[in-house]
Amino acid sequence: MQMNENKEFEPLIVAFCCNWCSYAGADLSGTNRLNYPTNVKIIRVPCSCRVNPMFILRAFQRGADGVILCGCHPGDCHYTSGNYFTRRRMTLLFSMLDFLGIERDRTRVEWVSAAEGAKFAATMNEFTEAVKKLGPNRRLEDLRCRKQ
Amino acid sequence: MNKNLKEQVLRASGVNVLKCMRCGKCSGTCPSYDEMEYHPHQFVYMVEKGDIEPLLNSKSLYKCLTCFACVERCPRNVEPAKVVEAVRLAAVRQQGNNHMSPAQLPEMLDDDLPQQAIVTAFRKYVK
Amino acid sequence: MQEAIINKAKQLLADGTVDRVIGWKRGEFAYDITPAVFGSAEEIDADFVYDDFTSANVSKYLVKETKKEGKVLVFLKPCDTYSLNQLTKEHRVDREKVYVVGIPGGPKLDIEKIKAKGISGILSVKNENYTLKIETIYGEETMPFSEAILDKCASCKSKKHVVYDELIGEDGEVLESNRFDMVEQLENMTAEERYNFWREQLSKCIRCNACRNVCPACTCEKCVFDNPESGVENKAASDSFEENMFHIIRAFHVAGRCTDCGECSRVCPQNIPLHLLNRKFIKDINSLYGEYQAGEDTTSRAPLTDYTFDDCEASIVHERGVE
Amino acid sequence: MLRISLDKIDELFEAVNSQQALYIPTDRKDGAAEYKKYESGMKMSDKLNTVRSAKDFFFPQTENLVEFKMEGKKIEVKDIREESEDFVIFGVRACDARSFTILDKVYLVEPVDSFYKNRRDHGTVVTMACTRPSETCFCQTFGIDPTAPEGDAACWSDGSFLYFKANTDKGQKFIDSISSLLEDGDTAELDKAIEKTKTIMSKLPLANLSTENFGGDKLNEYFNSDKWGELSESCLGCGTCTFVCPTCQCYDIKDFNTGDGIKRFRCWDSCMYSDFTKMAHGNPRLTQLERFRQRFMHKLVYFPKNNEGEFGCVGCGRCLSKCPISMNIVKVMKALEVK
Amino acid sequence: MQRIGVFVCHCGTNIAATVDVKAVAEALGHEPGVVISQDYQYMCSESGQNLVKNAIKEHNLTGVVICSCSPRMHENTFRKAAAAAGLNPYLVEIANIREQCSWIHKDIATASEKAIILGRAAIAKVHLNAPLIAGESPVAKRALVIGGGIAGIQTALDIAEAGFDVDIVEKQPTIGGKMAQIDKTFPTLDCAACILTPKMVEASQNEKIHIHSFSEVTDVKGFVGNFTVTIKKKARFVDETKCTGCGLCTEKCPMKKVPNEFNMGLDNRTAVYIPFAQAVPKVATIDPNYCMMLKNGKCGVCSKVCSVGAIDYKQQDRFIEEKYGAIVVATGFNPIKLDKYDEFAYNQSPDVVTSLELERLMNAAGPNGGTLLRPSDKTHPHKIVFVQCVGSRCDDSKGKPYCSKICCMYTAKHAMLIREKYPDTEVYVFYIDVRTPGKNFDEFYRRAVEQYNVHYIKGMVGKVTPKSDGKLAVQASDLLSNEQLHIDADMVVLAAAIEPDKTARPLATMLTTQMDTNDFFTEAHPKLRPVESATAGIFLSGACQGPKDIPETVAQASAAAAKAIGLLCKNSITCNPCVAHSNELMCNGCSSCEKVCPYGAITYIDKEFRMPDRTTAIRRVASVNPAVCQGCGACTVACPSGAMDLNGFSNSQIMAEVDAICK
Repeated sequence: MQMNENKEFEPLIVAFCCNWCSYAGADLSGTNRLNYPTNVKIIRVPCSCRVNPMFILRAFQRGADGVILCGCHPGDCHYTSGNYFTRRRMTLLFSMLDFLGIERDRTRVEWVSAAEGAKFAATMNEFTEAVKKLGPNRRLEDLRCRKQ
Repeated sequence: MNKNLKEQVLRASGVNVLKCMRCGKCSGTCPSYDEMEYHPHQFVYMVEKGDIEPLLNSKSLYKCLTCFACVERCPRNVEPAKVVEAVRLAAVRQQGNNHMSPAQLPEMLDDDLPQQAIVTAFRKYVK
Repeated sequence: MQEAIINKAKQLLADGTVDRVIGWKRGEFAYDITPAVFGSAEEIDADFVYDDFTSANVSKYLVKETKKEGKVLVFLKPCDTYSLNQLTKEHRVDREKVYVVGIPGGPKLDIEKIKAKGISGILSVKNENYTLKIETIYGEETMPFSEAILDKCASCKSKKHVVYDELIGEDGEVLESNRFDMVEQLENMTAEERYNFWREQLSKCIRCNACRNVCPACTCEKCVFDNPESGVENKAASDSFEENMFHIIRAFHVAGRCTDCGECSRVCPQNIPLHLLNRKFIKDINSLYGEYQAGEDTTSRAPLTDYTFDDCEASIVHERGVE
Repeated sequence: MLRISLDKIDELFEAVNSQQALYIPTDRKDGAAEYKKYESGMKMSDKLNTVRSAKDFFFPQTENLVEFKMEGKKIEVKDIREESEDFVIFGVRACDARSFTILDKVYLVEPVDSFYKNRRDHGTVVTMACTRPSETCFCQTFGIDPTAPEGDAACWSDGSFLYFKANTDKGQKFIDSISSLLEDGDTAELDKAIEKTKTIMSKLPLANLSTENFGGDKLNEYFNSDKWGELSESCLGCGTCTFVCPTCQCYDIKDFNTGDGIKRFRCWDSCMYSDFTKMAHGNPRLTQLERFRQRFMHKLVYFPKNNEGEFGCVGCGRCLSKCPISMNIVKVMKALEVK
Repeated sequence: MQRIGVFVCHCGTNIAATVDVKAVAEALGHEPGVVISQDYQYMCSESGQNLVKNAIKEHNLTGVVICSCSPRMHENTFRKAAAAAGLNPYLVEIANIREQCSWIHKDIATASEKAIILGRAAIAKVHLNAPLIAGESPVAKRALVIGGGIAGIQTALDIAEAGFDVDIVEKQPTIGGKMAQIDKTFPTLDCAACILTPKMVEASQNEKIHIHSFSEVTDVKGFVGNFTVTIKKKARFVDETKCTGCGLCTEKCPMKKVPNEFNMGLDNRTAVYIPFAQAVPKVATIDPNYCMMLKNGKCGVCSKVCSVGAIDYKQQDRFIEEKYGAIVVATGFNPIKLDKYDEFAYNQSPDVVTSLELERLMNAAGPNGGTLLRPSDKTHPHKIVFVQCVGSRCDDSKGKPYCSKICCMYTAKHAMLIREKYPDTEVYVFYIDVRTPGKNFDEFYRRAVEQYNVHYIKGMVGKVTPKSDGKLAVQASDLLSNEQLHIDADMVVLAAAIEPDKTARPLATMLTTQMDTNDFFTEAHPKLRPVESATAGIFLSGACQGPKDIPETVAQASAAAAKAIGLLCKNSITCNPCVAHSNELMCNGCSSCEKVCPYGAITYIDKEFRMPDRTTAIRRVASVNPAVCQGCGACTVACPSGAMDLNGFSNSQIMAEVDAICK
């Protein structure tokens, strides 16, 4: 989270991208020079199913305002079934976060293929805007990590 | 070329004319083909070009039976009949203030008239 | 009932079917009952108890007990049998070493609910026709049995024993329970109301780990919260985030494995309704992936290690319930 | 004796709170009592005791000790200690009041724990005599009189008035600060109430529990007792007893990396935990039996041995009511007693 | 203490134009553990790599972070460079500041700030990187070819030629596939059988090639170099080793009304049959759906006439298991079913045929002995209408979205052959486009028009109606003359779209290879790796990857063979060291991880452990086979105790990255 006095709130977005589809999709949006905000920082994982709910909570703890998880489209997983597990895990996790009153728009799963550079950029633009609207993450932050 | 008219037809029909691959199967299948000056595939192509005036003024518009054979058989799901219908609608709208208002209708209605006929008639008698 | 159970235990010890018996041992007062392992008829005669306060789910002790030599007899209430099945399924308990006698379950009593009525100095509690006669230092008090029932028993999901070698009494049925009512109530609140609700609850947590340590699904050799390598280890919540995280991760780790035995809430010294977190997962799993009751059998695939091609997307969370 | 009508207790709280931070036990929504910072309108709980003990005021569950600020390769050590504000804890029971004496023996002897001392120096403990002890109470076992509580100042209620008496200078200062609200009154009603409480005390189920045979002398007998196995066998290894205990004083020191620095903090630890006092070589007490034994040996044998016979328990009864499996120090004492 | 080197690439101006590379290098130089931080014009160049190598040696680096283009681009380059300088290649991390930074951002200040953060994350990760050593696993020196059409045969021949054993699994009783059914081939018009059957014979006689006809793959386990495949040899009720293919049984079989699938059902065969004269293996097969002996135990004629006693009514399906180093998929294609296209009256008139049926009708071994006769009344057709693109190039709901590629050419061939043989026959071809990219293809098509006078009409047939006089009323549009044509044809030939064989989808699941939405196998790279699947060790041959004509199929078959041979030549292959591993001390043996592993890489072992109470106890713990594990990480999340972790993407590494990003 960066907030300068005169500037509008700039959310920090952590994006977990699977190596085979979404990370390549992110690369493609770069290759095609499709802009998305600098707020988004990508972490490469072999498969979306590598993303442990702990990583997502960790990001929020450390000051992320939104976390998005991108993987291959269902059926296209490089490891055949990884994203199916991801889908269940994240559905349940997000539902639990919602249950605890954490804003729904702070988390998202999006399937982005290696060919969908445009979708990647569009998704990131849209997600950043959505998180921007929510304002800084207060409900799931660790005060000890808040920047002065 | 009337861009607004093209937009109107495209919107009213919901058809993406760019999907057409010009195979002509619609015209190959059309039972009213010989009655028509412009054939189903031409409707699609001319709408794509924005060449709608000639269609509006052509009797072909009313030769289409809306049997939907072309829709059924088009390999690309272009749905030419919907284009024809949309052009027809454009023609109806162009009648301007001449057409009958719904308020005029009830007194003209015959109780035995099937509803389908009323709707068709409404369209026909206003042109 | 206690007599039948004691006789059964003594008989199975005597005929050599089992070497040890897991049951409940009476305490100082009417209610402070301790799970215990009995090795002889004498010990059983001296201390074995089964009454309205023997609510502890003893199935988890089998993890430890089946690592020892010999066969162990365990008395399981219907809800406890689900836990045993789940433990068997996850290879935590060697079923061969267990002799299960199914016994009728609750409703059991919650001493906290009696004390909450302002009744203190409790010397004895008797159930007379569903009225509790409570003898105290300050005189005798009465209260309806129904008002002192443990929460977990009030929303009992099943009177059916899903695993047993022998039954004492009749087997019951799976019940239509109202166990998701509170979850639903929360779902129908606004996000802010939910947030405030949970903040109030979870801020009470003193991280005593009672919920985790009593939980029959929490049998990890080393819990991630005790393991500095895990990156989430912590001993006490230094921040509201850590209060939340512990309970989110704990609930997630038992998601699809929790048999909803209710022990977590029963033992919480701060009365945090922890079972609601587990039930939220159960409710979601039921509605999104089909009815699933962990512990119902020992073979079915757990919902989180399974999938179908047309599972709903995570965005369903955005589409349901109250924002 | 100085007293105030119970009707005017709100005025009393307001007056105290206007001078320094005031904490009183109050009922939560779920009915349990806990200490909270006083706010206008807050009612004092009539529960016997709070779930968490009053030790939190001097020895909180977590507290930061020092910070390391990192910028690139530079590390700066920051002493974050600051003078505590003055505060009053009102309504502490005799058992909890005695627990401070026990904690003092740990934290105020050399080397003095400056964090603890800081809070202790600035905190005034106002105790409240018990009138309605519970079956789980056994403070008498440790020579505590709940009708004559320790603390900087003590107060008694006879149902209509609160009576005050100072035990220390700090307590006197507290009474002076509210003297305008107090009036002198006779204690006839109060004496009757105290007598009544004393009668109840003698009839409590644990009234006869004795420490006579405990202490440092029979260390080996107790340590080697064959009862430990049976006693500890159903222990879950959770920290409930430790964390509700007013006298448990063990802590762990941990580092939290905030990303641009380290916060070194201490937090309560429990000897019941498998990673308690873990060292480079591993854990000194590998089984739950050993860990369980440690807790009770410490309270009943080691602590009195090192502290002139002062036991590490005040008989508040919290562990009796909160242990998930209802195993507790009373059961241990009864089972273990070596004559 | 870590000694990390950071190298920031300008990539010419690709990075340097939007990221202040000097400032990034400067900022990252101050990070803990970093001992050297440099920027350079082109890090991936020879001199750029030397910079890294020298720094590794000079500063005795323990980790390297390259801030450059995507790791998908040059991770390997830099890993190799590190290895060359004596640093474990897995101690290199890439911060992607080109594709994911400089190319998408415009403002130098914010882009540079982000580049620094990405660099920090890579540094945080590399702090925790462990040197990994790639394991090796042996390669089974045997290949499996699934499908025995021209693609499978060619692949098998090429692999056998290189000296490796190769098994062909063919689900039909004979190899040969679709090409065996074709009459003539374009654009040369030579006879398909004449060029195919020698290859079939060659395959059957090559001692390195083992043909499993009438067989199916039922299970595939393992991984590149080490596949274990279960093959079901379906019961053909004839002992292959005894049968001489004399054909006496087929002559005597009393059940003569079985639709002959080789001739597209246009004539009949017997219940015991040999698909065609040149079948390989030339062995009879009994069709249990029709054989009276097998159905109700009454007959047994074939058994009586068989002089070698090859008939075995009690034969059962057999399963064999074999190890393979490489698998080539050559499952081919089929024409689509035309039930959906009612307008062409395919189901209403026998005289409306598909092109493949026409091949059989015109083939000398076909139902009419090579004379083209109408199937309905066996008369000579005088007017034949060809319809192109039936089911091809359709909207998804209407058929196949792709061009089937071969129809234009074979239709020209058919038209030409008919006009050649029966000059009195009028041939009309209704086309949308005529697509003839290929050597001598357009010339061939022009010959049909110019030399053979085939009527090519741009337009589509809208409707075919069988008439009472046996004619077919064809209604079509002629787009160029803008009229609707009505032709009374004797026959209508439909160029049906082709689709992958139905067995391909379940096979893809077994092989863990990817397919596109049309069930064509997806190649590892559409341009640069067109004959490999994304799954290592699985190669693609022929029409299973996309519509192809014969020369293209053969070319791809040989290419797939070359790839397979390249693999089989190795004695062992290097495994990906980024695999999961289980910490046995923490593992509960609960089986969660095993259930989510797509490769079956996790097994459980009972192991003796020293328990806290100083006794020993046997505990069930997970064990990962590093050669089988592909490193997806599904198990790491399924594991509640965190015993399962992934090399190269460990929990602590990912969390360190998160921390660094959120700093």
